[in-house]
Amino acid sequence: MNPSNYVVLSAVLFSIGAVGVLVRRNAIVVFMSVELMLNAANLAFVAFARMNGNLDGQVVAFFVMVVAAAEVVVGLAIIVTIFRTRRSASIDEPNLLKF
Amino acid sequence: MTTFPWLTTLMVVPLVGSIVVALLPKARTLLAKQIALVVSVATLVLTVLMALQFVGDSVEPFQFVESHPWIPAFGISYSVGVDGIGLVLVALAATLVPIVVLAGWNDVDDSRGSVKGYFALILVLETLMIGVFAATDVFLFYVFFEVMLVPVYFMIGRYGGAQRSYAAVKFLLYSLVGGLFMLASLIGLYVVSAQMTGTGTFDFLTLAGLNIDEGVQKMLFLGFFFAFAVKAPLWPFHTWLPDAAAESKAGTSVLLLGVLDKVGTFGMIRYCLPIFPAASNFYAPVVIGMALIGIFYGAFVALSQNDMKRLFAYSSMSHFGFITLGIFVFTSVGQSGSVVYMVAHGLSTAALFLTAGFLMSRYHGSSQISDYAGVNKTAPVLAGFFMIAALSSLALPGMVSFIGEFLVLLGAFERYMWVGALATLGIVITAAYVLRLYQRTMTGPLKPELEGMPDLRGREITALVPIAVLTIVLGLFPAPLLNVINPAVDRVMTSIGATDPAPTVTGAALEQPGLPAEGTEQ
Amino acid sequence: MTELMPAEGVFSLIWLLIALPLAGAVILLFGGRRTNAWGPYLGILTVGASAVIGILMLLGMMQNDPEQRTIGQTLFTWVFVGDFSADMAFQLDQLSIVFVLLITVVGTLIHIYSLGYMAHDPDKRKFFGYLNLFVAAMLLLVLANNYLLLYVGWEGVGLASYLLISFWQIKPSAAAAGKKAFIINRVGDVGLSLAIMLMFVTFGSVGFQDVFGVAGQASEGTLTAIGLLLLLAACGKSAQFPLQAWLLDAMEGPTPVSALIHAATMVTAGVYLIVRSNVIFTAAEWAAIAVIVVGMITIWMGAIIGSAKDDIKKSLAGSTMSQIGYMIMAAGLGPIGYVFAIFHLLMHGVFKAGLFLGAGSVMHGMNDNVNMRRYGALRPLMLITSTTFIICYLAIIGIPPFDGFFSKDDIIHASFERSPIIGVLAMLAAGLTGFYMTRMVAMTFFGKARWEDDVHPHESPKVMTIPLIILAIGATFGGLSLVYWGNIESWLEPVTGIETMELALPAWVFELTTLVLVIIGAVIGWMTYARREVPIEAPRGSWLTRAARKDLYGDAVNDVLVVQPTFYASRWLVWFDNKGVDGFVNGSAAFIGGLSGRLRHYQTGFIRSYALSMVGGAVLVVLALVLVRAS
Amino acid sequence: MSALATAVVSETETLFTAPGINYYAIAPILIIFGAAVVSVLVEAFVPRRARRPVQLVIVIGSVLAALAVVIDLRGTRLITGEGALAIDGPTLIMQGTLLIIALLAAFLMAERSIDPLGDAFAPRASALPGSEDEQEFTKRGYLQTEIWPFFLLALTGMLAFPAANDLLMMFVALEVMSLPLYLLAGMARRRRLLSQEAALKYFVLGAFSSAFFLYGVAMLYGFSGSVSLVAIADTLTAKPSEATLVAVGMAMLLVGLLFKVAAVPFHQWTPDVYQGAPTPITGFMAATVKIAAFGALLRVLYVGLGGMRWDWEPILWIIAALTMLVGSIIAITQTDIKRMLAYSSIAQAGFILIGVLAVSPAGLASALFYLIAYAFTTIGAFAVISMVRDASGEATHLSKWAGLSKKSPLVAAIFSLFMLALAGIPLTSGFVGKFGVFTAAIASGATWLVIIGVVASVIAAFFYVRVIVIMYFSDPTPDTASVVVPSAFTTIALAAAATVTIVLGIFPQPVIELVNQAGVFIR
Repeated sequence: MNPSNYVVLSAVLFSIGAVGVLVRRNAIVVFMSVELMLNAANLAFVAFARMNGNLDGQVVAFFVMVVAAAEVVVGLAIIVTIFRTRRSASIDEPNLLKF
Repeated sequence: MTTFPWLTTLMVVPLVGSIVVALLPKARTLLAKQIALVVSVATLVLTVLMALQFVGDSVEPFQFVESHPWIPAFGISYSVGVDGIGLVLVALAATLVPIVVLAGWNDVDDSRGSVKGYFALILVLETLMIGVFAATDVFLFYVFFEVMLVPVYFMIGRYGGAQRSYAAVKFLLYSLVGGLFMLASLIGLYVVSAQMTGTGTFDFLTLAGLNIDEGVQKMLFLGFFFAFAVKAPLWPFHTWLPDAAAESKAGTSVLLLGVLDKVGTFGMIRYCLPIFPAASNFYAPVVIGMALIGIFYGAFVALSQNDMKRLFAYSSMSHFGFITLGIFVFTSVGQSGSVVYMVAHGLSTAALFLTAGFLMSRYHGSSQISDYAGVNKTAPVLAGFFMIAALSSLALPGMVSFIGEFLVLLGAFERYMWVGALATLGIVITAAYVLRLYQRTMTGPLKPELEGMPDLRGREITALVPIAVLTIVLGLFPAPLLNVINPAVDRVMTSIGATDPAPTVTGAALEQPGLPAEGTEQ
Repeated sequence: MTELMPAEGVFSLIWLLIALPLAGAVILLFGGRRTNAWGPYLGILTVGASAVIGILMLLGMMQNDPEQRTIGQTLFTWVFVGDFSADMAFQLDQLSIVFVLLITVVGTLIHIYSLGYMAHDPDKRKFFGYLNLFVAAMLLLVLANNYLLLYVGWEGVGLASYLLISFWQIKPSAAAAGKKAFIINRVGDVGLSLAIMLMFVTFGSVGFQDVFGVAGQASEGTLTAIGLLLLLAACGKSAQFPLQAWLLDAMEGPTPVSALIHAATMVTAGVYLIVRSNVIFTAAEWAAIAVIVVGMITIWMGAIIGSAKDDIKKSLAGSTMSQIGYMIMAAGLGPIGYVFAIFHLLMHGVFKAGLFLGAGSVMHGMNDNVNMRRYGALRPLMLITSTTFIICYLAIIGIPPFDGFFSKDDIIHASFERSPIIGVLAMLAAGLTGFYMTRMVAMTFFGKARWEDDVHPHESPKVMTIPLIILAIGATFGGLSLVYWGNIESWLEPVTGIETMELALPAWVFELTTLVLVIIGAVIGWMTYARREVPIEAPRGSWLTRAARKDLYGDAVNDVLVVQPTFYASRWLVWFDNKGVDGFVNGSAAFIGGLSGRLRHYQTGFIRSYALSMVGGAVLVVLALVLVRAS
Repeated sequence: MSALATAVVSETETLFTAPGINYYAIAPILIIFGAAVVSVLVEAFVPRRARRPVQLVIVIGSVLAALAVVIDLRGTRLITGEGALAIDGPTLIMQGTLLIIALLAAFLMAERSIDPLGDAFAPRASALPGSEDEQEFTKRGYLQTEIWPFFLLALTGMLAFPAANDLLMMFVALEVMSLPLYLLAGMARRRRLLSQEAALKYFVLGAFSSAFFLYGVAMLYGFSGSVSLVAIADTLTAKPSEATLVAVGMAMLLVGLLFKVAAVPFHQWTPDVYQGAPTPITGFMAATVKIAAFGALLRVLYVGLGGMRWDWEPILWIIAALTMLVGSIIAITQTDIKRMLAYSSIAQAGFILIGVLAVSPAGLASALFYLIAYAFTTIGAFAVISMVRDASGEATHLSKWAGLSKKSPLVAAIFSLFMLALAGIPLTSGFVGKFGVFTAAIASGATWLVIIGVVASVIAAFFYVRVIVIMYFSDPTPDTASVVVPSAFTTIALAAAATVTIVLGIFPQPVIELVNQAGVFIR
């Protein structure tokens, strides 16, 4: 199979993630969408690594996974705190800061 | 040539004085005033001592020159020096500051800003005013030009009238608009100098010596000129002035209109013309048009003002029209006239604002003309000074303002007959609004509310007398001014490649005895 | 051109002529209340000293040859820029010495007179200060050796006039009159300024000697322009049509002022200017014609106004306009007229000062009432005043041997020389002079007493009457002596040039005709105002009378043509400045503020909206880059 | 090879990768990172009472040590870590500045005298706002010391960010810098709802932008087969044809970086986060993130994408103009001082972008100078904000600043100085900064951008000046806040910021020389 299809797939996944961020209200889902975007990038890295014939992309993918994990920790911490305060995980609810 | 750093000393003395005043305890207001007075008088004395050593017909373009590298990375140096034009304006500033200090002795109280703050600001301003006229590095000039805004901004905003913060912000922003466009041009000039000479410089003489491409000149000129036109102010960039003048204390207005605004016209003659000769020639018709409009516009608007300070502001606008006209007709008569006019306008504005300020301080600080009538009856000395100020403003022959105005008109007439003729009509309207003001405030039956208004006191008279004396003495004997101004103006004329038109009738030998050296034989 | 003689001997004191009264003015005006007690005497002393110096100079000058009577004194170079230069320098010649004497002598008399007239005024000191200032400025005007310095004196007298007209400035009408005088004079000054500029541009100098020396080389157009501009200046200062409107209002000033400034000296400065610039007018024919026309119009305007006014001072002011009209007209006649213009000026200076001071003396006895309809039958009560007044009256209407006869008749002769029309008009106006002056004398001193109730007419103190007597003596013998003993024609000839008259008819024909006309006018005046009852309320009168009472609508015309449009323009510009120019400034600030208010609402506070704008931005950046790359 | 690349690269190191790692060259990063690790351990093992002093010693000690190493490294130009890190002039200047600013920020964070309840941070971030727990913690005087490891970790990322010479390193540094900051933003002691909201917004949007950045990296990797900036640049020169991939990659990379520098239209997080975060953190992040992000942006643009200058210039040109204008315009109607300064920081980013767009050594130097000037002024301004308080905490509403000059002339004067510096009035650092970027831009022909910058400066001046109007020209009201006398920590930070602002305005020559000598990025 042509690896460039994976690139296309990654683009689709990235777009889904981006749209997810835009349309979903639940902070967790939004957060998952962001993760989806990161993983779309990972997919692209791996596909490109294959196409370019070097391993750099795969190495990058590992780094990204680690970073994503760290991001999860931080993100969840923040979301949980907000949830505990507001009793809601809606991303639209914290709206005191504007204009 | 002495090596004593005169100009730096002139700047440092008021600056140190200002710091001392600012550091005084808040309660020591009297001491603050006394120090301010002593320092400003000392500066004046130093200025006079310096002026006495000025060589009128020196071959050097600038005297009392000092130069130290400041930001060599950008070719910036701390370079000061004065030619005749700079010298008279430095002297004007140094003269007016002690007068303003004395006149403003009781102008401020602790209610809003601190008393010492006001006087400290005046002294800082003096440093900057001297600096701006003495700078021979264009960047240094710009720095003084911009920084000057800050003390004035505080002087208006903290110590002014009801609309003070509107006026102060308008003043600052309007000036900043001009200043920043000038900054852009200034940088452009630097870049051009870097391209032409290899190393960028802000040195005035080097820049004036460059033969900048005409198209580039036209662009760069605009930035400089806009800043100066706002500062001067030229129509239609003038609307900050009435507000600023109306909301300021009299002393602030004196320094603002009397000295600061001169930076605009000074900048035109010192920077616009020599650095951008081709562009100056190109834009001269437009500028002259603006100046002409300004002359009449200011005068007409002044005619129906009911606020004395606004009236003075519009009248200044009219006067600045004359000054600008004189500069841009490119005749030595016109340009020397402009410089004399700058001095004269400084003196007449000071006299007008201070007398009006004394008047207002006697009646709730109101500047409404309709609040006064018949003041001459109860305060004849005040009315007398008001009359002198008014006459000086309408350029009565025998006063220094006449020499300035006449030379400007003559210079204009020489170059463009109809422009000169048209501008001359301005003197009628000037007389109209000035005398109308005098008539409405000083003459007629005394208003009952003004009954018992005290006349001027010793301190106030002391502040006004030097102005009146200078106005008349320089009007009858302007040689001290002309001797130093003429060579500087000649240099400007040379730099723009302009020559005076010759008389149409040849053979008109100058046969009068006692002519200056360049006259022909008897 | 005559060579300038160095100022030696008494002539080295030329500057002192001016400096003395100037010093007096400075001391009086800046000395404050300290000088109240002795100030007026100082004022008299300084002017008197100037008069003495002037007389000495006249004597000294008479000892010189006619070619050596032009004396120059240069103090220092006053204004010098580039090619332009004007000295602080004086030129004393036959013409200026005449003026110096007129100014200082009449000035001294009027100073003395004022001592009585202003005795009870609290601001007497200031009054004398202003008078001194006037004398100094007027002397500067006639002594200057270049036009720029002349301009200083020119405006200086204007200033003094302004200050003195509005001397009683507590009266709004006085303050307004002073302002009006100054502003209208400024219009004339524009003419003088421009004339000076044009001279400099043309000749490269503004000195008398330089300009006159090469005036002939300039084109006639230029000279005409200079001439017309000088005429404009003269119109302003001498209250000639169309700048005549201020003079009648100027009568708001104290009467000695009217006598000195608005009759004898300052208003004649225009004549001086034209005669001084005779070289230019001689070479510019059309300018000279304009001078004649202006003069003629003013002769008639002044006479008509003078015939209709009931205010004694205003009537005299009309007369002044008219008489100066004669002088101006004479100055327009060319070399033939210059001498007569100056001659009449001198004579007029004497008798008109006498008339004004006489009028002041009458007013002094009539509680300062100026309405002639409330006078009448004053002659027995004011013998000295009425006698001197009548002498001066005879002088002005031109009855021989009083001085006006000589000077006015000469002018009429000269005008016939120029053109019969001018001559006839000038002659008829002389008849009108006879009418209105007779009317004045009749209404004041004869007929029935029409006094107000609490008025107790009385003769004025000696300090006032003595100057009157002196002036009357001058009016009686001045003309005779200058014609038969002093020969003013040959005296002035080196300055003005001369041209002998060749009239078609013998001179006595004109003299007789003029005399007859004057007498007819006088008789009509007498019959109307002495024999008949003069109503206390002015009758409605003919349209001409009504117009004349309104100064022939001079103010109305100015108002409609100049004042109203000016203020309309001013108010419109104020509106435009606020709404237009400043409106634009504030509007752009408001626009940015409004923009800010709108833009900040895009900052909704919703994360997803922020994300959307990021995505949008990203898409745009991608698209832009792709497009840029693709292209 | 583009003209720029020729100009920029004068050494033959292009093809040479250092074998192994030069540990001394990256010691500043390592020191801070090590300190961060120790700091985490301190949290775990040191008794609560002793934690604060210990942490402070670690923080201050490590920052000073790192600073000393940076100074010692001056003049170094090398690439280490298998091409991952470039230690060159610009890097060292930015690291040095970052460390000094971090030190000042640490002082602000350590301040305990201002708030009667303790420092600026919630005693337990996990406690519910307003809950009994929280009140109890407050009463006991608990202090949050976890801020210190976060602080050090963020600093680690910042130090590495401008040094990163490949995109992977850059991404990691970005995340290391950002993640702790997300948390720090949410730790305010007062107004916790705002603080938490700020954290959430910062985190979600930050992560979102990171995803863009990463995807951009992926595209560029796909194009060039490497994540090294040098390799990307070389590939660009070698095969400039593959339009879409490069364009998309470059665009997304730029989105990620422009988000961090707060350029329009990726700026919207800034006001919310700046306003909600604890003031010392706002000051820290406003100053340092801008430096680090611009460092990375500069390196990416100059080194990696220098060959594509003609492609990205017009876009950045528009973005710079928009950034200046939008930031300035919106700021003029702000009523909250922190929010206003946030918009101001957006506008300032636009001005720095002018210097970036000069794409010349002068542009780089001027941007560096501007960053230094801006960083000190900004941290000083936030230091003042932290001192102006009323009963409910910081008085950030502008109406409460009315007549402040009466209550505290000195503080008002200093704050005015910062405002004038930000407005770019001569004799302040801000003016020299603006002068520098404008000069570089005009020399590169970007005159119109400068003119837009001039217009924006005027608009911006309005709101800076407005603060002075409020402080000086209005009379105090009963609502007017008072100025709390801080401890030596804040005093030192404030004094340092004010001094630098003035000195850089009057005698900028040494620093200008420094940034000029920093030369260009190593390749």
